[in-house]
Amino acid sequence: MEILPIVGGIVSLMGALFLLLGAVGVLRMPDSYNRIQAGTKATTLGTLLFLLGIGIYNPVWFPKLVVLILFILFTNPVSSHVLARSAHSIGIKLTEVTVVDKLKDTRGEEIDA
Amino acid sequence: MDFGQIAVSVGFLLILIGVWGILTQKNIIKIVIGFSVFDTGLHMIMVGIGYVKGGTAPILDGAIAPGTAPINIVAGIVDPVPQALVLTAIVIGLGVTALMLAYVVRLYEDRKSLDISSYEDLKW
Amino acid sequence: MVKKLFVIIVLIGLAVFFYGMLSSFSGNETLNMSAAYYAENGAEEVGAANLVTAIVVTYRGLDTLGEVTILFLTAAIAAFFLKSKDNFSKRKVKESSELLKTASSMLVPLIFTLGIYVFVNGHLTPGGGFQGGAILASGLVLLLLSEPLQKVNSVLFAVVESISGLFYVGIGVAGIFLAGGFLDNSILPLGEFGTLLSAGALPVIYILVGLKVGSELSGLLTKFQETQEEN
Amino acid sequence: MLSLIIMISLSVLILASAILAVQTKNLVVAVIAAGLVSLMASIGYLLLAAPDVAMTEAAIGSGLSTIIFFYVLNRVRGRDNG
Repeated sequence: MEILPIVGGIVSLMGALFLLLGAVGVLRMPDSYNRIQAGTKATTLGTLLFLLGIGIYNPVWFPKLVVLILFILFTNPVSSHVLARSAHSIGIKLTEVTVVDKLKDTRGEEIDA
Repeated sequence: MDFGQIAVSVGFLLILIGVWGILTQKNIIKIVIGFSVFDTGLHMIMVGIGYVKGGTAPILDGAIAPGTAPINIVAGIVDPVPQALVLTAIVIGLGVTALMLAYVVRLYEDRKSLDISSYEDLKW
Repeated sequence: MVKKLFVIIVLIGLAVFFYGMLSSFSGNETLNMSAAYYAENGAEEVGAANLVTAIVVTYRGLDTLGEVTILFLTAAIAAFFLKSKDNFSKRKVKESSELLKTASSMLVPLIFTLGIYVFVNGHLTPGGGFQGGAILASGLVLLLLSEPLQKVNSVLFAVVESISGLFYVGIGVAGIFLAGGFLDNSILPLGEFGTLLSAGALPVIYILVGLKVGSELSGLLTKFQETQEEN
Repeated sequence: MLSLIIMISLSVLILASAILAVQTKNLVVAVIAAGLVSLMASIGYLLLAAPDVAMTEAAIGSGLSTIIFFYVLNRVRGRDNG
């Protein structure tokens, strides 16, 4: 009985758990910005753990999976940033319990100046 | 039920949905979307016909040297010919979709309308 | 309503026709004869590990040539139709954020590298000219989205496209004189099975196909993006 | 058995998004649903042991053609969304 497949399986399962939590977060959050946040943070970590688990399971694939992990680390936050920013610029409402909207504040200053 | 049959029946249903969209929609862009759904259905049918039960992708390992154990190769892979055809068909599908959309832009520039029923020059 | 009745009749007719075809189809257990021939002899004759590549480039190479020709024609006709009228006023485009610009300047070279990797390794791993070309074009899309005001040099695409098409046909004709026929890949030595420099002229042909498809798709996308700017 | 369940649920999702793409009134939703059909069809090709086709469909069907649709939508936007 080798130890590597078991460890890899456990790490992958944790990644799958984070992905599930991300899906639940998308369903439960009140407005689109919170949904983007839940759908990005949890799924980034989940995907990373999942790929890491596969890499532990089969060490031959590890270099390629490292490249994949780096790619996801680059692209996922940028895409959610652009999504949230463009949603803000076309005027999608925030939820009512929001306390601070810094993007709106900076835009207002730009108009004043 | 194996994968091939499921894929072929999904492809047929997609073709029916696409034809339904093409025939009933009024908006030209929706008609183009119907064509693209039709395309996807055709591709699924072709790949599904090429599927062999329990087959793997038609990529030989470096371990199998050419000439050795050909029977093993034949028993283990799916049919590569429909896959090669679908590969080119997808690229042509993009070209055709882009061409239709270029026509849409041109028609819209002319009449400022996307409704198919406002183009009735040849109606009799 | 006559039209709705007609639609329903057409759909029911198609459904009956498809049901007849589906009920006679019962999954494959074995390969048919031509596929079995390719599977047995493909590795030996062509020297490519990926049989799909072997079929696309060598056995059905003429079809691929016709396919890239069709793609070229559709791109040319679309460009002709999208040629804008003379009254254009610049649409106001919002400046994209600093983060997106930095990230795209970092990611676009990575995406281009991935595309080139995919079509250089087309004879060994899944992938090839069409996929690599599409990845190159999607890298260009990222560039266009992050800096919408930038003018893309479309002459470059035309030059790359023409040169790669010319060399593609040239290699095909060289196959007639040096080897068995048009687009025969054994004009170069087959090499060792499963290594990067193997399968004769097949990687060269697929690289040319990749460049051609990539530049055609990029030209098409650039045309659509330009029309949008001149709204 | 597990892969059969995945394939069947994938088929249901493909058909549902195809009907959404054809029938919805909102053009943006229709374009995104058409891209979704292509994306899930590419997973289906992967299950049908066709990785080459899956790569092509994912890059072209759900990437580039959706982009082209959106360029055209942006061009003709604001008139009739019927």
